[in-house]
Amino acid sequence: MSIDKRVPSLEDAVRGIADGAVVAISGFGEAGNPTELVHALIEQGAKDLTVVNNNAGTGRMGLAKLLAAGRVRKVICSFPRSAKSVVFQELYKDGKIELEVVPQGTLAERLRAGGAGIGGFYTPTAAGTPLAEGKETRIIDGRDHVLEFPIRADVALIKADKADPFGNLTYRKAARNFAPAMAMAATLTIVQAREVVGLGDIDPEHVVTPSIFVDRIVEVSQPISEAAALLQQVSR
Amino acid sequence: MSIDKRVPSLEDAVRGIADGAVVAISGFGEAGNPTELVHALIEQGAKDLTVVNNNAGTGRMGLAKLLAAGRVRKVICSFPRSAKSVVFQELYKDGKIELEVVPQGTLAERLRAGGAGIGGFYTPTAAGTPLAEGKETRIIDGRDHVLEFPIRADVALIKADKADPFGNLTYRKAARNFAPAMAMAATLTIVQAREVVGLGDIDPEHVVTPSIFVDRIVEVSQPISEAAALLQQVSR
Amino acid sequence: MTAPLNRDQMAWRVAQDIPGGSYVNLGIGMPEMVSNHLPEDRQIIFHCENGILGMGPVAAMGEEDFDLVTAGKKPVTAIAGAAFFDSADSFAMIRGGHLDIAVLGAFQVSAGGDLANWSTGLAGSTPAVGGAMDLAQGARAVFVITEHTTKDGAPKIIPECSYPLTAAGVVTSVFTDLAVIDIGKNGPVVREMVAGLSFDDLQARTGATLTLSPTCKVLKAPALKATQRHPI
Amino acid sequence: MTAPLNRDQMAWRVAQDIPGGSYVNLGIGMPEMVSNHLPEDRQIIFHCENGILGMGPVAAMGEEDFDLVTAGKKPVTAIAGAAFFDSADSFAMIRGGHLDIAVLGAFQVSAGGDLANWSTGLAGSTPAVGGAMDLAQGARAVFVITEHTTKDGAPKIIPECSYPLTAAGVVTSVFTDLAVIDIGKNGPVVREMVAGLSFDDLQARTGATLTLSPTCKVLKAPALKATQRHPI
Repeated sequence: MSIDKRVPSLEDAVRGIADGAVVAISGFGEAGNPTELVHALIEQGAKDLTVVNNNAGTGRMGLAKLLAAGRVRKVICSFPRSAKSVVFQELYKDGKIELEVVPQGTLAERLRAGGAGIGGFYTPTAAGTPLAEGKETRIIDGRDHVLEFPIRADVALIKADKADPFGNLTYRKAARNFAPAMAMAATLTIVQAREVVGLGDIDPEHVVTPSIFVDRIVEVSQPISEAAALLQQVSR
Repeated sequence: MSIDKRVPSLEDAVRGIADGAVVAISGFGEAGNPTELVHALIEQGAKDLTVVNNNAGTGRMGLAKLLAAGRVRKVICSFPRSAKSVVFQELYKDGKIELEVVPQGTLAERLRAGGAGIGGFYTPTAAGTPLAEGKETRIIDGRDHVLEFPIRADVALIKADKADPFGNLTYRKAARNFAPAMAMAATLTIVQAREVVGLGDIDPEHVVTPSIFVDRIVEVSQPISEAAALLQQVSR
Repeated sequence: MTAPLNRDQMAWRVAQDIPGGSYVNLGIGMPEMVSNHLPEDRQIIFHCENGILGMGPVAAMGEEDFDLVTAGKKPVTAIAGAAFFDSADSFAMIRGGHLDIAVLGAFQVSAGGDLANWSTGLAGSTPAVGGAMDLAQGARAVFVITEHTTKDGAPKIIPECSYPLTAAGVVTSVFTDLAVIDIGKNGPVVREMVAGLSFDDLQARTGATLTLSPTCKVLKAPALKATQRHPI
Repeated sequence: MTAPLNRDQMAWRVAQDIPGGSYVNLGIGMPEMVSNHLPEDRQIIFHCENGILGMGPVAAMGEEDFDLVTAGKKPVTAIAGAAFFDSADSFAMIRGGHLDIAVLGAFQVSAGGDLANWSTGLAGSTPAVGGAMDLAQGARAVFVITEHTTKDGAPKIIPECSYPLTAAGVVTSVFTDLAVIDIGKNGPVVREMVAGLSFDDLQARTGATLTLSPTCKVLKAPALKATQRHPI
């Protein structure tokens, strides 16, 4: 029996995600969003979710659509405010969604810590600011540090460029962003890959996310580009 | 003026390393040792050094030779004991060298923390063992954790496979080991590369150590293989 | 007569203070304009916190690759010698003190170099910080580029920030439309002022107490027309 | 008559308990022999802490690549679908709970699953831990492979370890030349014993108080000859 983490459909990919799950979703703005997996999650129906993402959805697709469907109880992110984050901002102003704002580097590091078995870490980021309120602090080498705890996710939804059947992944350019840390931090890591290639077709030197962090792979060869869709709107 | 971190010789590469410096040296056993840079450091003459390495030198070359030359005050490592670590073990038994033993994962993580600006981190590794004696502990999620502090180095001596003039690096196979974390953790990162290639010849997706962590590059096209030398001894 | 710099001239002025060979992060907004005004003979490597080292010019219209965008989500390019990496590694660079300079915008800068640039603290606004705190805390030098006063004429360089802080005691220099001011141990020191402005005039538009550097020069910039921006 | 397993048979027995699809780290020494005895129908991915996932068989003589070595510094190969990474990432895998199983040697195992395998605590010996503490603490399951007693006949499964600990309460199962023993909530439970050995005989060679599983079976292994080892 050889290892093969491919599943035949998006429906199979998101099977079993529970109500109340913490779901980490890759992407930065519109680059690296696993839009098709998020849409499949909407179909699947899980609710009362906590979503971890750098942003809080833009436009009307992907995460914004998940928010609009009322499935998300809380968002943990660094930057929920942009001209295009209309869905989130409406929900937030109406008090219909919780928000935890985390500095972007602390967000990435907390996810990595969750994946790497670190119980907590001290960082100077946010020391002396409102985002450190209520947090334990400590002076190290004469500098104020804030104690931050790891983020672990029940599920990660990740967009990759190439995947092999074991689950080794590569990404494209700045679409890599939070995906590697989220893949590490989640109990169940689900990947949509633009191309599933054969074992050995990814040079072991070029693997970005090693297979040990990946559980399910579904090929989505022509993913929606949320950014291109937005550009069309702007150009119109 | 375009950026070019190449230096013409090993002598130039190690110029200015001060007595008393903390020197991180890449390599695991015999894979990834920057033997030529270490030999150049012996020539250069810096003494009273603290060396960070996974091991403590094997055979009579490289780090073992630096130890034998009496230049090292202290070694921070995870595994100084092997049949081939004869130089270190003699010095240690004679009380001529200090030793700080750190679990290998904690060593790697402390170096990464040093490079990533983390003030300290909690790990379950070593909790309840002699290596946690005297260290602060904390129970997180019901589990004992040890507080570990970062390691920063004044200098890192690194062996890479390819380098471009900016200092982007790739490695070969398991010779990568501690080099990326050490490159991050050092104020002055000095690289011996098997091949210096042109700008753009390393695909930006395949860069392992980005140029921001690298200060000096010297090409050593046919590095000594300490392991091959040892194998020849064994085969004899 | 006072001749304040326009936005491109301010960006140009910042660019002159970035040494060749530096690794630099440009914040979203006016800081991004700095890359358009670098002296030709200097190579600077631009870092973008979403995972790019060696960011090049903005992508030409029709040649966008939406996997290659700036922190402000604009399509961009990469130079030869670039590297891509993930967010954790990217912020390890920032937080580990590897960036030579971060150029950031500001709502307020205090006399002691505190920076407030992420929140006006107004009730009802959605809080959003992005990488601002990491950049402000992590870079070796923090250059602030900002108009000297708000649109209402209120000073932005003040004794203590009234807005929520981004980071305390981090600002190295402030580049405004009127002056270049270094944050010294004893507070802000005026290094350059535009022609036609007296020190007292400048002080009158500044909340914090200024010191005039004995080597203070005239702040000059060439005539520059506005940079074109990508529509997205 | 008691028929203890030889070392290869012990390794074979461990291999039978590793489910297909597992990610496994094999410690230096006897644990490394486990990879020679996997059932043909199971694919296991071996992790090596110096930065390899998908470690293959030991390199053939004359075909060594000394950039591709095991944690024990032996030249090895990589399978299709392998990945290389640095030490920090490698230990993130280990410490983050991503390894299904670590197979480790032991000096002592306590009734509560404490493991001592890195130091005899003798004065004058050079302390050296390598990745032992990380593996013992981080893997989801820790399989110990060890002779049931020391060469002097002293028990290795004992009420409390007298040697310095590697990690507390981590051992899942112990595979010896005489028995397979699971560490349960109430101490060691004998799951298999070699033929010709009574439970009382086994208890007599064990320091900790054993429980006999009601489903205890005979520990059997095929006749196996010794594995060849690379000379370096």
